[in-house]
Amino acid sequence: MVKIDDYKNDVPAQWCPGCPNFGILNALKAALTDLKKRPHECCLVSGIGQAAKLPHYLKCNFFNGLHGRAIPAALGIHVANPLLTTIVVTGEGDCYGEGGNHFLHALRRNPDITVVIHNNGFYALTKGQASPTTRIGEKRSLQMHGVEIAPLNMLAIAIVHDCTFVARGFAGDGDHLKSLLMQAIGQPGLSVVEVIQPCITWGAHPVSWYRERVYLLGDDYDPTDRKAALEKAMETGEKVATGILFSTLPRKPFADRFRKEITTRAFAELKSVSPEKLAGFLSLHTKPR
Amino acid sequence: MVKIDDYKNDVPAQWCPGCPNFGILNALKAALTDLKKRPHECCLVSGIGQAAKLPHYLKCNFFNGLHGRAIPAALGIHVANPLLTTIVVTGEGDCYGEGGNHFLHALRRNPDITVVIHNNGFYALTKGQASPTTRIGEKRSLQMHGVEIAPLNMLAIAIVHDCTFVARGFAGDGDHLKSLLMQAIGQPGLSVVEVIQPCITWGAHPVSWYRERVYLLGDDYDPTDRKAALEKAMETGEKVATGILFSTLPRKPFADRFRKEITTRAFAELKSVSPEKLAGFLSLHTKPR
Amino acid sequence: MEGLNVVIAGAAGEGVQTVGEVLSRTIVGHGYAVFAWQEFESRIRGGQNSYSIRISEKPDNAPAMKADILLALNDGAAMKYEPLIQTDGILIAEKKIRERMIPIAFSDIAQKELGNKRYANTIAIGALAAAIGMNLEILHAVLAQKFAAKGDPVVAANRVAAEKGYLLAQEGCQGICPWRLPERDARYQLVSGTEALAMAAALAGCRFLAAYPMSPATDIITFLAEHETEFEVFTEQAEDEISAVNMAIGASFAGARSMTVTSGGGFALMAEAVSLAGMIETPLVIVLGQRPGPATGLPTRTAQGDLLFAVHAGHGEFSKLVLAPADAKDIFRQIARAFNLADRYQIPAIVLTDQFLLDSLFSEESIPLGQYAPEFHLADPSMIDDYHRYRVTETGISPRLYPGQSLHLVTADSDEHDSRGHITEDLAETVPAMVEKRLTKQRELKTAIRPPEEVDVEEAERILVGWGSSRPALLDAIERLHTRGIRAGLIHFTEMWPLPVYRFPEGKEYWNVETNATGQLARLLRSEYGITFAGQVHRNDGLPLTGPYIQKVLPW
Amino acid sequence: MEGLNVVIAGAAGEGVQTVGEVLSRTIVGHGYAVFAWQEFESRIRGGQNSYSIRISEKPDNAPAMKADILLALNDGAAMKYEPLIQTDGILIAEKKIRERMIPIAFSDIAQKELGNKRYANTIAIGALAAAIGMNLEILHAVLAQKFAAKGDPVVAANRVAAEKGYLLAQEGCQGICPWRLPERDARYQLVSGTEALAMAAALAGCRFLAAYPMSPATDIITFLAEHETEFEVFTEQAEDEISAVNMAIGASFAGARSMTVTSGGGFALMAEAVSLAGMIETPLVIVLGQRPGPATGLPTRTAQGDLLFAVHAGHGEFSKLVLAPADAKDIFRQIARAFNLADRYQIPAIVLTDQFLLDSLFSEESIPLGQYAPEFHLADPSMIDDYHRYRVTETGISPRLYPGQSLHLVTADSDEHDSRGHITEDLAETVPAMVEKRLTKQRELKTAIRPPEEVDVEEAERILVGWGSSRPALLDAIERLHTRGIRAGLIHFTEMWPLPVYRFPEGKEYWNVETNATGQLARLLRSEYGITFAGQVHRNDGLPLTGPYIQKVLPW
Ligand SMILES: Cc1ncc(C[n+]2csc(CCOP(=O)(O)OP(=O)(O)O)c2C)c(N)n1
Ligand SMILES: Cc1ncc(C[n+]2csc(CCOP(=O)(O)OP(=O)(O)O)c2C)c(N)n1
Ligand code: SF4
Ligand code: SF4
Ligand SMILES: [Mg+2]
Ligand SMILES: [Mg+2]
Repeated sequence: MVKIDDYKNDVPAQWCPGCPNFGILNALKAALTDLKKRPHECCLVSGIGQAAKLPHYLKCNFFNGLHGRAIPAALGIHVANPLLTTIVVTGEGDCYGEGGNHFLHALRRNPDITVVIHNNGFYALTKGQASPTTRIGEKRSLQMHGVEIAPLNMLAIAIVHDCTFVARGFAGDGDHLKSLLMQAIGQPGLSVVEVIQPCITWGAHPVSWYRERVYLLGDDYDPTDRKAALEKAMETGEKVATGILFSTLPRKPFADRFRKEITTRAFAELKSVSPEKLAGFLSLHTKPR
Repeated sequence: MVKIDDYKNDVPAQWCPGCPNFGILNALKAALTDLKKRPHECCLVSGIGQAAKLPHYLKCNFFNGLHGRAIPAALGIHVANPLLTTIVVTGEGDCYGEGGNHFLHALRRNPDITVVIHNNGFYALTKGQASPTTRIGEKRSLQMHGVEIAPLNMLAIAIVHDCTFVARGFAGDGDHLKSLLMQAIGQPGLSVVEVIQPCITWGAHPVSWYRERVYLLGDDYDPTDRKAALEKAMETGEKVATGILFSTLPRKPFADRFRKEITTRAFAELKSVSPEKLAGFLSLHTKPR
Repeated sequence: MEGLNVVIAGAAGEGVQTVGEVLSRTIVGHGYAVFAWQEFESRIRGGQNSYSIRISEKPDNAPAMKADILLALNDGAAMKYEPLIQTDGILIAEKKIRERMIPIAFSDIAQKELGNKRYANTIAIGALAAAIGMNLEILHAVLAQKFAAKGDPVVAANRVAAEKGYLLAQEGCQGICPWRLPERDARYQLVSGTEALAMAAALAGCRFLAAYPMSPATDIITFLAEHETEFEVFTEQAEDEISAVNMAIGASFAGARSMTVTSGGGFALMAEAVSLAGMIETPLVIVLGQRPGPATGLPTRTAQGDLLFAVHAGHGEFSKLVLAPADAKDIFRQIARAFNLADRYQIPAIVLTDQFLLDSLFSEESIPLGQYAPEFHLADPSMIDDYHRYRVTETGISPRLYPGQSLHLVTADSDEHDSRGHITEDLAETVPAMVEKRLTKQRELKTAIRPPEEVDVEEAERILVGWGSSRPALLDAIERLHTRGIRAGLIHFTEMWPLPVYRFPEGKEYWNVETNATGQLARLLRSEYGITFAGQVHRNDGLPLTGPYIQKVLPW
Repeated sequence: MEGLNVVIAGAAGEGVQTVGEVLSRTIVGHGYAVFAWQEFESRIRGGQNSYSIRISEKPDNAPAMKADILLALNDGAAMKYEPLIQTDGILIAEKKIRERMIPIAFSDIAQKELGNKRYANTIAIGALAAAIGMNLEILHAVLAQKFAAKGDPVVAANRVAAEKGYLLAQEGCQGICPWRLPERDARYQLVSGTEALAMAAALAGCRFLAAYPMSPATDIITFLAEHETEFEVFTEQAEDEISAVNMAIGASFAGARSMTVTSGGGFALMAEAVSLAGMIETPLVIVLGQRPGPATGLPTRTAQGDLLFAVHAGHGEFSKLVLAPADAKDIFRQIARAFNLADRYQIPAIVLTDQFLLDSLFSEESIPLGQYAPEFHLADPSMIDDYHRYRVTETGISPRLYPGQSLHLVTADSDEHDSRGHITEDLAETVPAMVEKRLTKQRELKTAIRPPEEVDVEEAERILVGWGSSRPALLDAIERLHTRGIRAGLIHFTEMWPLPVYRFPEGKEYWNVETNATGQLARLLRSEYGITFAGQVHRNDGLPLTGPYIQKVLPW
């Protein structure tokens, strides 16, 4: 039996008191607990940012790497040891800014990992510069005249590329977020969960402001309809939908062929290559390339 | 009067004889000529690859920079001297692989430049490895078992982000390509023209094979309808549409506010800042940051 | 009054920096010089940070790590920083935790008497003013100016708060506050390293700055973005550092003096582009604000750990300039040099600075802004008929034009190229000629590099050898050694690469002093001048070198 | 028969490489040793490239730039490379352009007599076989094996074509072909640098290779992808080099021996991740296939221009290993060392090679594969109860486990961290301890580094000092100098960083020889050993050093 306290550690959080990141942390712990995952079976992977500090605040394996590079590191970890439940925890600056190219190409690869993006709409750790999701016109520490370039819509991009699970959560609704995370982690292939994470220090609005603007997708909404999902993801205006925006039938995950044809073991457990295997190549092996 | 020969230079092309890149080169020369642009008014910007060698083969200003980095260089050139007609010439590996993040963020900025992507479906200069547009299953020099990850749909991404001009051309149809390029260059804001460029050396099919599979969008097609455009861009199957997939009303281009509020001149022509301007800051200037 | 040291300590978000800067301005308003340096954690709220102010009659910009007066904005801060308090020093804090202190319940008083905890800090400032013996009116003036934007009620409330703190402290001061701050009519210029760097760039003609936020460099682009109108400088936050540096190179190719600013990790991502700038002979200025690495390291701390990386950054071989300013005033000179030399030799220039220098506040008698006018080296298109952008010349320097400037076509190619900028495979002639050309510029550049600064070298037996921002600490150390009768001198480098033509005096004992763990300057000097070092002082805990620290580590 | 040199020249796409490799195999089939090196342009069709084969009884893997026999596949090639032909040498080409040549219209004959130009090259091979005096049957066997996959008709046609060429050449040979290739029963192992590197990695236990295509490194990942089944190695083409190296670091963290391969430009993009591997103490092997820079430079040429960049790559200070194999056989040893030492010290290891070494074909008496077995250094989780991934130890080496291996939780943090891998701001103790820890490993590693190879050093007055792939050329140079009675020796480095504990013999004159323009090794050695150089031979035209080239440049 796995208890939520199995994930408890004594590392003091560097987040501001009351930061909604705590809500995401708790939802993630709860999700892992209810999925009966044990700490040593999970590996959290992050870059740099407030969001990316999360792995320090629960008991588990983690790789807190370079700013923007969580996804490639996670791919390497996942391929080398597929038995691990690999979860990327990242901010929208980390994942859509510095790391934008890796997110894009992760959609191509469809690795069986989950990517959780804390979206607070700017760079919080570096004191409030605009991020790839800041709205046009919003004033930021480095954009005193208001942001002049359009935000990215990465969820729409994910849907365009048939990402198997695309959801939006709200840090202020832990139970709903927990269920999203459980489904995301459970779903084979790449799962993307963007979480609206109000920043109470640099943000223009209190958590309540966001609470008034998020709504849950109803049962009438069909997440398997890609066209509808795309429209939903591209919706502009006051209200923001939360829930599963899109989910589709699993397709071949990253490294599938290799795992089927070559080996299913963790790479660390493979035996060494015997010199005999090479001998053949050395005798007159000059196959032109 | 501008003549196409004004763009002629005597640099021997390193391309294979008969490479469709020559078709793109000629279409571009013709477009610039008909637009009455003179060589010194244009600046071509490229990265590294077969496509990226194009700027060497016509008379004009050019910046043949690093692999994948044509777009940032072009942004700097364009902002520093807006009087130049800045055109990026790149391959899909250059622009969607190494340079994917820059393409993504160029969509946010909407600079008044044109990006022409020679899409031959793999890395030709490095001898045929898969690229971000290679179809699943296609065998490539580094993917002997067939490509296992899905291609990117960058035109769809461009449409999702309201790119002002999104078109697809065919290197085998020079007249049509020329007209696309003329409109792309003429349109304010970011214009993206992806060109189907069969590679006759590493490609699986002759030019004719592609010719049979491309079709022109008819008059019934409305490129201002974003939903339809998105569907068109996401069309799968044998036939590939060429023409203007999407075009929308110009929105504020990159650096618009700066150009309106601060200066319209080329930066090289601005006068030096007078020391007096700074004096004020130095006397007791300790504004907290 | 000599060398009074005040330290303000508190958590992130409690206003340590604001208190410190208000005080600094007030002190300068009294006619004194201030040097202030900061150390803080990489978090937005909590932790414990400090802001150290050194007060003197003449500018003395060396950091000290001691407090005659410690103002603690919370109890934890009082605990953590109490060790800094000198004998005869005092603590100002909310609770009584020691003898020789002035306990004042800032928050409660603010809440009770001004109806808002917000005014706690102003009460604290008032208290400090009393302890130092300031003229309250000057403080009021600074506060009024600072809060003017917030409207009269706020200004008035702050006035009351300051008075409150002042009066309360006056009582507590009885017998433990010997300090006075009689007004002098000197008026020093007060400038932070960051402000100096940003202004110097504007003065040097920088028109384009693209950067990706990274401590400690972010404030530079922020300052220029804030003042884009005065300086006519375009700033852009890039999606990543690779984009930032390639944008800057593009803008420079198009004729704009361009720069990017970052820290070690971001600079690492720019290494390929440094090589590009070298290959296409396009001027580029990169400001590298050092912080302790490797990797993310200690994002808000200081170090001199990237010297060898900066000097050798970029694949292949090409000309490059590396400068490392010593203090705020030197920043003006070195930034001007960076832009002018990068322009003249058409090369990348890297300016190595660090968190300590950028985040510190310096007092200067006066900064001769007139001396730092830009020198432009673009060619005159009308003087050229057959234009070859990369024409081989004796100095290796070719005529540089920008696209659209004239009918001459301007090219750039990252491949090896001929004099017109077209790809070449002519290994017999063109290739070696171009390689030679680019390296000839390095030999030319070397002749423009200034020798290191020598202090008391002739008389000295033992010479400290350091570089960059540790100069004030090194000078401080030398003085302390002198007072102990040790014949010490200093050789200090601010022009790091190429190294100047220079001979180290014979028969001296050299000691290497750096804010890193491996002695990077020492390795560079060994290979260039063949000198050896008798020993070293290497600080690697993320804090700046100080005179006392150097003296303590030295075995003599 | 001694040192027969054959050069095949032609345009890209004409099959120069195929002809060269068929010939090499046939020659080895006769019991001789072959060394073949290539130089080619960065284009897919056209240009002029060459493939030089050196034939000898015992392996002699030094490149030569001369032809006893030049086979030109087109007229331009004949023109461009004719200067290589020695007196008494001959040309085999389509058109008669000189005395002492065998003109054969390969294409026309192929078209007319075999109905397809495709067989032109085989006719040319046959002609060469006759000129060298080969046993036609051995050639037939090689051809048959090569074309087996294409089916019997093709095999048969090639047999006919080879015979045709053979007979035609026999006529033309009258009096100008003194060469014979009597069969010997020696059988040498034939391996290219690329194949050696890929196989060595597999043997060393490499399980994960992510890379982004870049000449000259691409063929390494291609070879391993091709043989993923035999070697159980996972290969992935990344979207860029930053992704490639971070994937490799992730896989290594998860317990897989991992590597990435690239060239200078791609390596520059990896510099930040090199620093990361240093910080999180995760083994990583990066193969840097050098080509001339800066920037894109000469993509298909060779150089030793990235030594100082590799040694200093990455911001901050951390332990790092840099090796530079001398030849194909040495690649096996150095790749094994790279993986084993990276694993033992938990550091990044950079293997510096270059286009010349990777694209050349070497003959070896025998390669002792058994000697290169991997040594793994993962800790045993069952022996640990309270696990601290970054526990401070005497050697600086902490117990490394991988996530999921046991109940012990494994962490990595790019920030400065404590022994459990959590972010720390404890500047007083944890930070300096961790900095020390990471650098202690460098001191430990230094003791594992082997001294440079010394050749004839005792007797020598003048000593050439070089590194990496130029060893065969340097040995060749030494021999030539000896025959001229010059007392020359060689000191050759293949373990570049940290530099070994070593003393350069006194009273010798040292000459620096490198394939670059600035003498990068020399600078490294000056700072480490304080030696000075009397002069240098620096080649920077994109071609490899050769014995004759070195001898020609040396003033004595
Ligand atoms: C290469 C590099 N560039 C820049 C930085 C500085 N940096 C640290 S976090 C961050 C932004 C984080 O934003 P986001 O991912 O949205 O996280 P948040 O703090 O908002 O949760 C930046 C720019 C860095 N650490 N490394
Ligand atoms: C940093 C870097 N990585 C890799 C390369 C090698 N490289 C040169 S061109 C190229 C791919 C080009 O593909 P694409 O853009 O599709 O152009 P194409 O040759 O197909 O026209 C690569 C990987 C490089 N030059 N620089
Ligand atoms: S700055 Fe914002 S995001 Fe960061 S911890 Fe504080 S509240 Fe949370
Ligand atoms: S390889 Fe392909 S793309 Fe490149 S020049 Fe030849 S035909 Fe054109
Ligand atoms: Mg954010
Ligand atoms: Mg391509």
